[in-house]
Amino acid sequence: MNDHLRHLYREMLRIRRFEERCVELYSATKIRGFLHLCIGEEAVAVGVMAALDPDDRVASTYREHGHALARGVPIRSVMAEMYGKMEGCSRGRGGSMHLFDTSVGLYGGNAIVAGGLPLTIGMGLADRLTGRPIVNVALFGDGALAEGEFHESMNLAALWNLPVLFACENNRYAMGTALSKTHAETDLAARAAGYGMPAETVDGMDVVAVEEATRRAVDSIRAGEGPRFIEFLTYRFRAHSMYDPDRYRESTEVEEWKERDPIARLAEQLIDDGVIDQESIDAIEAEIERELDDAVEFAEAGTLEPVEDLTRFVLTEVPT
Amino acid sequence: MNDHLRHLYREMLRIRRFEERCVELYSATKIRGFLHLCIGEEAVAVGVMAALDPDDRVASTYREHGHALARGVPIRSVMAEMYGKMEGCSRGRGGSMHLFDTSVGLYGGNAIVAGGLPLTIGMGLADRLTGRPIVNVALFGDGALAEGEFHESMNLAALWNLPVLFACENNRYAMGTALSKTHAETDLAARAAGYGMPAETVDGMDVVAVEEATRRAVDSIRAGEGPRFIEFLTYRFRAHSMYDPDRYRESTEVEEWKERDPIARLAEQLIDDGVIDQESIDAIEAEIERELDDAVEFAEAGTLEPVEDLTRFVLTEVPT
Amino acid sequence: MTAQPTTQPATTRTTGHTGTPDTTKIAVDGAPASTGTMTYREAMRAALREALTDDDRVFLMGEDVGSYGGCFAVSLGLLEEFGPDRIRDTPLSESGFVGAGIGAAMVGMRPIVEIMTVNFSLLALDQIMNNAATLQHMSGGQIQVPIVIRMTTGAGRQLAAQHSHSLEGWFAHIPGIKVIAPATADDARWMLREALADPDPVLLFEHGSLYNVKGEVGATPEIPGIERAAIRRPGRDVSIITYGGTLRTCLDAADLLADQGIDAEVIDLRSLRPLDDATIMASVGRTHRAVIVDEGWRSGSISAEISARITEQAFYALDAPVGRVCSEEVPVPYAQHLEAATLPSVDKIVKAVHEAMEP
Amino acid sequence: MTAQPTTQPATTRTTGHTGTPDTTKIAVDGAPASTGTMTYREAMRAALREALTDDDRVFLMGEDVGSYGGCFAVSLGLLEEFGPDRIRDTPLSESGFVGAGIGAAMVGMRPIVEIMTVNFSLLALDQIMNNAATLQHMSGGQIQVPIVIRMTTGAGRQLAAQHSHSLEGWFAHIPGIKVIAPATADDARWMLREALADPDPVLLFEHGSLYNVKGEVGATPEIPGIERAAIRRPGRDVSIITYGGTLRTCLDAADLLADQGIDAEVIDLRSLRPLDDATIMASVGRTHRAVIVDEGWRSGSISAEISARITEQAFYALDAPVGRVCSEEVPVPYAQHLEAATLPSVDKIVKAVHEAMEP
Ligand SMILES: Cc1ncc(C[n+]2csc(CCOP(=O)(O)OP(=O)(O)O)c2C)c(N)n1
Ligand SMILES: Cc1ncc(C[n+]2csc(CCOP(=O)(O)OP(=O)(O)O)c2C)c(N)n1
Ligand SMILES: [Mg+2]
Ligand SMILES: [Mg+2]
Repeated sequence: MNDHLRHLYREMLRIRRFEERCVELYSATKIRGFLHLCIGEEAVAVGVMAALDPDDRVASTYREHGHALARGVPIRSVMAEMYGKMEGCSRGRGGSMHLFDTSVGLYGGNAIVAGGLPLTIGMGLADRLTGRPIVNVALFGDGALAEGEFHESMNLAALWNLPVLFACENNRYAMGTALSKTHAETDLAARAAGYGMPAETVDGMDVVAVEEATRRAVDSIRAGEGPRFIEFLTYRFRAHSMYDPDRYRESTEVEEWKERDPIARLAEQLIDDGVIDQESIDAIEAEIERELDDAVEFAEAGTLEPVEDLTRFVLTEVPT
Repeated sequence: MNDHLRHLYREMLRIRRFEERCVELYSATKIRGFLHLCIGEEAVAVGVMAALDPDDRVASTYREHGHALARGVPIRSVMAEMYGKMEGCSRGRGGSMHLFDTSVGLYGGNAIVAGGLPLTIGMGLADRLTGRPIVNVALFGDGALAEGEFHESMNLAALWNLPVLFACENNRYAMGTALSKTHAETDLAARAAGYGMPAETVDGMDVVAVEEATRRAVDSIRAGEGPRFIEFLTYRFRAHSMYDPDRYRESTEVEEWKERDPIARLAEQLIDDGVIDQESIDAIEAEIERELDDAVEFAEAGTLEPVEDLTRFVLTEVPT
Repeated sequence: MTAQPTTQPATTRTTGHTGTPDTTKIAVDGAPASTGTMTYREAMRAALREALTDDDRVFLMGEDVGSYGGCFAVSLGLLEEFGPDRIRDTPLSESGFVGAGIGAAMVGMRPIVEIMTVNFSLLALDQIMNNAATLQHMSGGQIQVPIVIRMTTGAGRQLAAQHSHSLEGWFAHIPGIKVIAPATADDARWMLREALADPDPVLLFEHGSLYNVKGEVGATPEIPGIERAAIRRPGRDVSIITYGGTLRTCLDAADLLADQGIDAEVIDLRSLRPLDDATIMASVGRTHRAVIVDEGWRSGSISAEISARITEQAFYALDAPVGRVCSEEVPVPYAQHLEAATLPSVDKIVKAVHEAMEP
Repeated sequence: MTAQPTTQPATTRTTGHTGTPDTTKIAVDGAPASTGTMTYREAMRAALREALTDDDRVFLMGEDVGSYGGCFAVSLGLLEEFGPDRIRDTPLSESGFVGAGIGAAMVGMRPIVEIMTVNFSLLALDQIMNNAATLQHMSGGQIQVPIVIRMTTGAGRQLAAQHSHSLEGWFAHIPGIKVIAPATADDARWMLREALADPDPVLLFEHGSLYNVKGEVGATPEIPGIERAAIRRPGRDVSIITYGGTLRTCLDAADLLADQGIDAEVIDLRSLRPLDDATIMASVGRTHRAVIVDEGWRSGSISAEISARITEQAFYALDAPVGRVCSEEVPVPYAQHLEAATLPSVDKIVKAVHEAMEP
């Protein structure tokens, strides 16, 4: 158990440091396009992934670095993807918003809000038809619940009793639009009742709570009891993207949430409980630093795909 | 009151006879395209419209003959529309599925399931912005609730506190698909809770109940208390359209519902209560028959729009 | 039910580009029982049944495909035969169930998703363009989406503005998908099968006016690949290029033109994406004149693309400007005479051919 | 707030078709304070502010137009100025709020609906095609939909496959709507106003690369009507026809070509539906050669339509096949060098012009 807690801590810190490095690399124009950070929300990524089986599948959003890393996509290939290199997990064609690695069950990286939800319905349907004991996790934000595709997906999942977990990262904002300006009913878990789907609201700043809730849901889904909805209450400490001047919220609100930083909070608890000491924390930091340096080096050394190959991967290449 | 009851009866019968005539005319190939009958559902059309003010607006579906007639679109112009004549309420361009008459607040006739709902949101928004005390009614079927546009419209109406009445005609089938194959939660009124919207389920075979429930809702909407949802439990006695061989339901089910025929039921009650006698019923029938003969004659004598005018009404003609 | 590999289609599949007319009437080698003369509807149903029988990964999903028997009775009887898991009625949720089809295809299934008519496909366009068409690319080749999305298209039954779209040519703009439109019972029979065998998303359009049209099934001796056009009537004077619902109209126009001494070649494109440039250019190279006919609105139609390509690839072969006969640019009206005036007709085609013959 | 009639725009509005170049730089008569040199973003903001000030029926609605200040900062400050009723943040419900805009327009308002980027407009396509574009027709002329739908379009910022579409040319297929794409700050300034004065639905596309580009506002002496093309550079040897985001690229190519002794005329279409055939044909009539440049995928692009029209209307004036420079047919990749290779470029345009000059 203590090992596991240390693991959760390390995973969260690794995501945090990865994204901080990305910010530097963005300023250095090594990384381009949109960059959406999950800094502050790492407990959701790590807690959810900790509860999944290797065969389970994840369909995520454009804010998915944390999901990808926690799910086990190699950090080198994620970094190379940010660089647009062929060694990237999506061969440099996807970038930050489209991390894919089906070998660990990561089915993107989708930049259309709620666009990935119907995909999980289909994956769940396939599993039901073939009798595979797989759980399909859709990760999405509070803003996504307003989309028609959310509604259609919830209904289909419940109607067909599919093995799908709807995991909502409620960080209280959809870009600059506060929850109360997006939803008539701001208790998001209450939505699930309209589809007869069990739902739960969980402290998304507490990685252990996230993992436990996810495990309960996943167990019941795997047992054939149908889809579930979990709302994780969380917060992004940074702006929506690198373009966002963050004008729409009070800095006091941000500061308040920072007090609940899932990483600091777990560190404190682990130190208090004597599970970890400052020395091992420093060692983890150093280890992550090395891993990141290596990843950056790997990405820098990566290959630019030849322009002649531009139109590959539009259609499947049929061997002739 | 008795006058009003007789009026309700007459209105329902008029719709019934109108549609029966349409069936004949369809067989005679005078009417073409899709023809969706509301036979069996007349109480909803008549009850809802009876509760509205002249300035209120209605956006309906392709099953809207009853709504149009009850709302006051002249029967001649509805019939001419079925004939595709210039004298039709949509100039022959719309046909059965697209009856329009903005002079009585009928904003279509929409053949995309749930497609009219967002329009009522916009009309309600316009009314709120301009302070007009108008109620906007969206009429739609049980099938429409599965569409994303339903969800988005419900949320927007509740979020912005708009003067919109969501009036669901739950006739238990979406074409050949039974309610339980469409919705995870078949208590449709329960859906509204997810948006914090008050809702009610009403016997849609009882015109008086329909009118009363609608009036309550409309009063509260007009008072600025925000949108409401009403589910009317009803049934179509005929097939979905003239193309439908009606294979998907038991004839016993149809027969059971026919026992609750809203017209026969009201007639019985009115006779029992001495409000009406067979003689006046016969007189009403005769009157309607004459009205229909006249409407058919009008439609037959109507004009075919010149083909040279084909591309009119695509864009507004700006006077030069 | 367990997923199993697809049985290879027994018929030969040629992939080369030759201009050889597909006009012979010989039974398809190895085609199952359902050959002979049948309607387009029956041919499509036979193709569905075959696919469902041969490959456990195949299932059909859409509004009213089951209990109702299919909006156009194409899937009638299949629910009874294959059960509700594989003939799946869906709620009215076009975006949801098309996306679900894509998701199922991503993980090994071979879904056939029916969108009742093209008019409702707009609700699913995000899933088609932003997911089906891009997933392989965005994932650097990791993901394939072997889905077939079927829909009815076209006007002609007085269904008015919201139920009469012809958008297949418009869909052909999107890279990452294929767009096909079988025009005969025979093509319906084999093209669905080939579409299912294709590893990429295929949109299959069925013109509503074709369902009752009978044709000989097993008429195409070699399965040429879904991207190959067919020369339905060889001719020397002008190339009439069309597909789907307007093929019959073009053949009728060609008969009329023959009486007037004009020998028109009629090309049935079959596939709108990719277009079979080789067959088109070879024909125009022979006839030096071309008229393109499609039911889409004229501006931005597939006819425009074909015209542009002929200009680009065969400009110096042209003796006259390329003509187009498309639908009038108007939401299709209900009134019969106005609807008829909106659509391509024999008269309009004959007139356009005369214009193309002029100089 | 009460609805009031629109103030008539003070500037003259000519409707005739002449090929006269709009290259003079004179201030717009009666244009309000915000003239001078400003960015495209500022010009669009000034146009919005003017519309909101002049007409109570106007309101702006869309995702993040308010508190956030607009995804591209176009509406920055307007919330503070006009309040949340008229600068209305919406939930992520593209179909819902576009449909709501249509509904509001039907009953007397003049909504400006912002779809953050064209990539999300697919979710609203049903409302655009099946309602906005058809309501007037289906109702036999009873209903008008005076809505303006604005969206950012185009690639070039490494946003990858789902955020880099250029679909304005594709939208131009739809009868019942107008499609415009101002390419300069000046045009942004007056075209939004004219779009609002238009009684029909207007889709207004803003290429993302233009927002920071400065230009003189008040440069167009006469407001020519939103359907009129502008000749941005007169030339005798070849007509380069473009619009929006590729205008600058075409002008740069023309400069390079000038150095090589080729005098290119550059036409900025401004409007994609309707197309200004008169200006295009007059130009091709003078130059006898044409290259069309747009950022859409090549097959089924607006370039195809223009090429087809030139063939139809000016075939005998052509000395060479009409050329097209469009985007490669691939979902736009993230990697910078691949994205650049996907899009039209000065090099590609120069090459296409050389080909068009050849024979
Ligand atoms: C369909 C669609 N509309 C708009 C956008 C632009 N956009 C990207 S992220 C976002 C906010 C989404 O908020 P939420 O779902 O809460 O996720 P978060 O970013 O907070 O994680 C918006 C509006 C988009 N990508 N897709
Ligand atoms: C978006 C869309 N999808 C499919 C259809 C085809 N269709 C027309 S009516 C209908 C059933 C609608 O059922 P419901 O909403 O219950 O209304 P009802 O016909 O029972 O009155 C279907 C599937 C359509 N018109 N629009
Ligand atoms: Mg959020
Ligand atoms: Mg129903």
